[in-house]
Amino acid sequence: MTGETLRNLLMTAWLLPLLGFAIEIFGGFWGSRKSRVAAWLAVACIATGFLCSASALVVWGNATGWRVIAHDEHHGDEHHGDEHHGDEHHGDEHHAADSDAHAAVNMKSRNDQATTIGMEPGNWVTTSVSADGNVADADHSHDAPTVYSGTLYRLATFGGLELTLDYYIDSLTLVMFTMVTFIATCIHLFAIGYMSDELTDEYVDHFAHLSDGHHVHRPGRFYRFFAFLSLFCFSMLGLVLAGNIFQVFIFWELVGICSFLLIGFYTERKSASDAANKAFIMNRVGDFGFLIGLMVLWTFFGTFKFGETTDLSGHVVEAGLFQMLPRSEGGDILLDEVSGEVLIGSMTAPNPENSSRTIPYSLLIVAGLGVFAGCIGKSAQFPLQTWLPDAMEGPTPVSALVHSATMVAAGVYLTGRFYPMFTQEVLLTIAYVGCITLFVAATIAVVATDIKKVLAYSTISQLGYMMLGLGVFGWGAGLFHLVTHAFFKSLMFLCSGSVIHGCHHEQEMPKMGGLRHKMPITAWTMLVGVVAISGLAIPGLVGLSSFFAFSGFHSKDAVVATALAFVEANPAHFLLFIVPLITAGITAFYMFRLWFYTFAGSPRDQHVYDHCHESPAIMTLPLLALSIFAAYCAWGGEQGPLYGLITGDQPAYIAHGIAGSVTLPGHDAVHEVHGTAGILAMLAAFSGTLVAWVLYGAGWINPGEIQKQLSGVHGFLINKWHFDELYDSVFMRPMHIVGKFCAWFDRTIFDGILHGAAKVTVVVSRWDRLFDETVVDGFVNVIGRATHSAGLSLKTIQTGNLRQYVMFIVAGVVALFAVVLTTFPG
Amino acid sequence: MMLAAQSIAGFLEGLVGDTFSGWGIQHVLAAAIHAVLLVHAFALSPFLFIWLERKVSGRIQDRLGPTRVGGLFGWLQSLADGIKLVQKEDLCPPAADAMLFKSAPYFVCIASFAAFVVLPFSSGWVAVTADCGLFIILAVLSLEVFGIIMAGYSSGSKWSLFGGMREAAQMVSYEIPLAICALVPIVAAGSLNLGEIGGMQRGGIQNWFIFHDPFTFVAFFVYFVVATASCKRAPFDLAEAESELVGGFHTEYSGIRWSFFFMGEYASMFAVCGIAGILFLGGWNTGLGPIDELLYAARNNSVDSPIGSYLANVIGAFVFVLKGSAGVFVQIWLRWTLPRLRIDQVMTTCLKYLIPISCFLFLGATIWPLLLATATQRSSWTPEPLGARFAAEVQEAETTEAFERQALNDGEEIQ
Amino acid sequence: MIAGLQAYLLVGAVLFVCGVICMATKRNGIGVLMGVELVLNGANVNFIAFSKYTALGLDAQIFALFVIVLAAAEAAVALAIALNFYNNHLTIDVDKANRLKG
Amino acid sequence: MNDSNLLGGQLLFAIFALATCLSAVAVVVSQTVVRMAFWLVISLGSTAALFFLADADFIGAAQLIIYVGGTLILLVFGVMLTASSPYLKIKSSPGETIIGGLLGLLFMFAVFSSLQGVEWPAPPTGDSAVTAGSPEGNTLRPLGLALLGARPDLDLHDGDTLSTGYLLPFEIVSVHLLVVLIGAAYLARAKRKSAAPAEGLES
Repeated sequence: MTGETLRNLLMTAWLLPLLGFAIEIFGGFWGSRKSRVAAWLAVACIATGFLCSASALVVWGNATGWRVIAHDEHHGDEHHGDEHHGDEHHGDEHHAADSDAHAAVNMKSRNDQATTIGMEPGNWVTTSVSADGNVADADHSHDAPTVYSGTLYRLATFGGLELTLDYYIDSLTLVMFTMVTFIATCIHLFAIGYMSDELTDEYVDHFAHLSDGHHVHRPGRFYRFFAFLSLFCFSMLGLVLAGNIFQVFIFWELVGICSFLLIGFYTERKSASDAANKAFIMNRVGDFGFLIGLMVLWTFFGTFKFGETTDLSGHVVEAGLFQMLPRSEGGDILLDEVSGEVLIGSMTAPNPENSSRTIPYSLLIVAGLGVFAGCIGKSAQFPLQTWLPDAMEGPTPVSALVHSATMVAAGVYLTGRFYPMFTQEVLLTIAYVGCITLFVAATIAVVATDIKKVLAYSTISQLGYMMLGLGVFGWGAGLFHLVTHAFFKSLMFLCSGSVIHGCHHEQEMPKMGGLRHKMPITAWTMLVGVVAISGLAIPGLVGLSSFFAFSGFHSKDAVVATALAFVEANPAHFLLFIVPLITAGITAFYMFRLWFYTFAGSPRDQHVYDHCHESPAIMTLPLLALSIFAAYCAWGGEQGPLYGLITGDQPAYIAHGIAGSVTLPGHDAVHEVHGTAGILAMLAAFSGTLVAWVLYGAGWINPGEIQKQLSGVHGFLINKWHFDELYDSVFMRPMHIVGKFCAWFDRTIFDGILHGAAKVTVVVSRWDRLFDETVVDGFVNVIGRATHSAGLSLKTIQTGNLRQYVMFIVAGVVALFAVVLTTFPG
Repeated sequence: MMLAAQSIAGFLEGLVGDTFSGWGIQHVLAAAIHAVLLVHAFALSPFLFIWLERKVSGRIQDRLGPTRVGGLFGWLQSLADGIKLVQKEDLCPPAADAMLFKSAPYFVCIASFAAFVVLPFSSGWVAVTADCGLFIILAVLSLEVFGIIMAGYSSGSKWSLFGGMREAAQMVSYEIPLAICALVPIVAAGSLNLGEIGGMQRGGIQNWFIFHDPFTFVAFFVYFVVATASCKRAPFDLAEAESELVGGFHTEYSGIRWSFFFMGEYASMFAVCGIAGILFLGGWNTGLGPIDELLYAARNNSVDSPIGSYLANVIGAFVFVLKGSAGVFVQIWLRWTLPRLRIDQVMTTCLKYLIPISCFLFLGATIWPLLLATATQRSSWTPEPLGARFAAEVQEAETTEAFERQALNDGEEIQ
Repeated sequence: MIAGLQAYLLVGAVLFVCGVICMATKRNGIGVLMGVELVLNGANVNFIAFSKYTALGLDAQIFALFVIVLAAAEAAVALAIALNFYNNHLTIDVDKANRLKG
Repeated sequence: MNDSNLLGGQLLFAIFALATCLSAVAVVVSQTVVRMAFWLVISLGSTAALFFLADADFIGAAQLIIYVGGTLILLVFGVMLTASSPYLKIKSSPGETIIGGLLGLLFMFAVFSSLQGVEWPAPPTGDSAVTAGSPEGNTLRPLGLALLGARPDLDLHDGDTLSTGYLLPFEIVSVHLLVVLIGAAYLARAKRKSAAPAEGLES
């Protein structure tokens, strides 16, 4: 029952935006351009989706007794009570807050237990729960991950390949659903205000010019924007709900399409359409790897499904991908003694046919890397990170959505979802990619002056943190950071959107300053976000620390602590801790630089300042809502309810691989270094904040002078590490050279052959024509002329004179008679 | 061909003896005598009818008509006219085709006269006995139109040409209902031989074919109308419509040739009325049963008493001529009573009304015996149903043929 | 025997030859038709003669009857053709009807 | 024909044969179409008389009513309808006439010599099969029966059920006549080709 309820609720939340899209895109096309109906419809769809998601979370919690948050019956009852009187938007977070104290007490033992369970043979597999909600393994029902999976709809069957729409519901799915729908609702509401200038029949686009120099005039596309937003939400929710990797791919591409449509929303602007193209093409590079991974998976595993397939009686008939890699007691992947390859088989559905199948370890790595390549593209990781800053060409709400809840989150989500299939080599790659990304992006963000660009680079950088966290075996840490980041990054983007809206589409920070006087709500909510992303907290004050330790502090702390634990276990990879630590400082520096630049100090451009204004309530209310979440969603940190929810169904087992080159830090190790890492990270953040205040807040040092002294570095950063140029020279130019060569080859060799053949044909046909005209035609003509002349000579007999014919007849008769008479006389 | 007046031939044969028997001279002489008689009948009847017409028209128009010539009723008026016409100059217009112009009246005359050849005046009193006598009469009468056309065309006058054209169209059209209506009593009689048809109606007025069935009754009147039209008599005299065409086809004629046309016209009037008499009105039979039987007996006893037979035939001829003359009188009566139709009305009357009506009558007459036989369960009510007659015919012919063939074979065997 | 078979055949021959000459020499289309009628009549005379003087008997008469009937039909159609010809060419001269000459 | 009627019969035959032949020649010689028609009427009428003399009464009557009364009147109609001027004469060239005449004479000679050259069978003695059982010249009934399909003089004996009558030809000829009448009416219908376009131009 629980499974069906969850499925129905999430399906409603998932499909409503699609319905909204269909109605909005057609109804809007035929309806008035000045109508806000499309927007409210979209809001209604996504808000209902949020309600459904939240309800699903509650249902799931009730079914599992809230064991991920609290372990005794008392807490479960208390949550029920809270849930009844709680506000919809904050309901589950209230539980989190209420349960924090208890959770903190119990967390350690729970984590220990989870780790222990993970090590126990036979218990590391995900436990499948049948549709009626009964946990299959009663002994471990309390702690084992609870997964509801099944098939929604069968698309097609190609031989053994069955393409289906599946669902895979665990706590991560529910958290993602709730987070995505909530943020999307806020962004939708915000967009109603932000996009209101599209509510016209003739929209003048000041950034797009026709060839004659005039601005582009076009009908407003308000309805289209919201239709695309709805489609975007639908795609993202489908991706999250997906129960097989192929379905993920489908929605993966749909997300790509939607981002293309929304980034290129101002399609008349060349920069916007270029950015859309760039985003799309860069994603295709990653998707190519994704496809390779899919092929490997299909070839060796024969299924795309995550979870097991059970029959009506609850027996497992077919194992999912996650159950197909048997592990040893130590967690290592089992090797076939004979072939030296990895065994494939299900522990829950012992199938003799499957037991003998194997996959080469290298191909397992390839499959993991391939899927991760897709995540690189989607989540803008090095080396495919360049599309994301350009994607700022889209309207700011789109940026907010893309950067927080949907697109880039999809990559991280998939990495987390697909975690059981990654070997440690892959994970190490993920860690390093994240490490490089976070540093590169952070350095560029330091010199960026466009308010949205700064945020964009910060996003890339934070995504790098997430990947790093995942890569250093911190599954919970990475996804924790994903959720918290989604809240504060969407908050900051909406704030920047509010600023841009208020400053009449002025995005350059050097022209702003002192805006906190004009738009206080925006300024202070922005400050919440900045503090959150910087990971600032006031240490030592145990009582108040909870209030001053915003969400970013907890999640980044978790990532850095995991990294430190990893580095301690594997000193060779010390960079994986040093770089994030330094970058934490840089992050604080550039974020506060942004805030000081924009809101503090005195106005640098009086014109902009004079005309700017605070945004309307429909834009600021989402800011307030989001700021609360940005601040306190991670209440309690790793002992808090959010982390508990996320890791509640953590894949009990993380692939170790077989090389053993990396030592896996246990949870204890992580916990041991947690304090150290937290202090180091906070020190870095504080120093970054201090520098920012010195340079921009207080203005003691003129940043321009530093810029001049370090002009080389500055130029290097301004040019984004010359990645675009690098790609241009590495890929584009050789491609052009190859293309030119191909063109030359085509024109000279191929065309030459063709022309030669044509000339030969012409010569042959000339000769053929000669033959035809002289011999064949001559023969025919001779016959024709002979017939004609015979006819001419005979035609004189045919006088056309009736009487002559009679005469001829008579003469003929007489002549006949004469002949007869002379021949037979007598 | 058979010269029917066997009595005269036999009489002559006895007269001349065997001297010239090989030449058949007696037949030639008998033929000549009959021809003279016929020609006189042919020539005298117009004289009588023209006088009659003049008197009747006078009476109808409230005048006296001719009174001067020949004393009482001016009965010699026609002779006087004839003498006058013979004396007139025989004119031929310069525009005319002289040969055709002069020969056209003879055509009309000859055609009318030829009709008298097969017209029986009484039982056995007929120039030529032919099985298809009615057919021959109709054929010969149809020749008359050729003379009219010839006259109209060769006169070199547009009035004449129009008259000829009209006459041609009218005659050709009216021949069809004429023939079909004549066939109605033929169906009842089962023979085309006019002598046989006349003989069948012996024994009372109820045996006349006009009272044979409803179709023959209607057919008589239709026939009379059509006959009037085919004699180009008013109201169908479009060929000589005075008010439009001066004199029509005879505009340019004068003298004796002009009179030939009228001799032909009145002769053919009598001919068609005579045919009507034979086909519908009992022919030479008086219509009084006992008298008919008496006359029949007298005729059949001709061997014993030639005089009685002769007298019976005279009475029959008188009755026949009376019936024909009555028909002619009605035609005269009609002429002076009814206005003339237009040519399109004439053609419409024929093609749209008379032909369908006559076809219907013919069809009805063929079905009538079958209906009657079915209704009364008596096949003997009519002389014989057609099918039975046909079967009997075949049976008779077969037996005769078989007998003859048998005889022939026997003879051959004997030889 | 003057009125024997050969006399009839002679009359038929004369009719036939006259008809043929008529067809050959008359330029008037109607005249040509008359020639045809003469020819057919010559044949009919022969039929009747054979009916009387040979064992052909009734068959010959029936043949003659068919000839007459078909001659009438032929005359009707030929006359219609002649009228059409006159309508198109405003003449009845068959020498003008030589459009199909070689 | 009875022997006793030889004189009358031969005399009449001579008269009508002469009329037939002379009129036929006159048809050839005449220049005017109407005169040709006139002579043709006489020729065909005389032929009908010859038929009467040859004991073919019905054929003779049919000849009169169909040929003379029908066909020839049609022809005269044609003459009138196609005459562009009164007494229209379309003369043939003298050479053609001479050649035609010579050819005719040659043809006549050929026919005549063949007539003479053939040994004609002797006429059957006694009554011919035609007139068996009926007076001379009265062939109406045998003809009618034959056209209805029965030949009492030939068939219906020796178990022969195959009719040798003329029912089918009779029906075919009847339908043929009907078709020809309709076809002729259609063909002769005035089409007025030239008038219609002129009106169109004026309007």
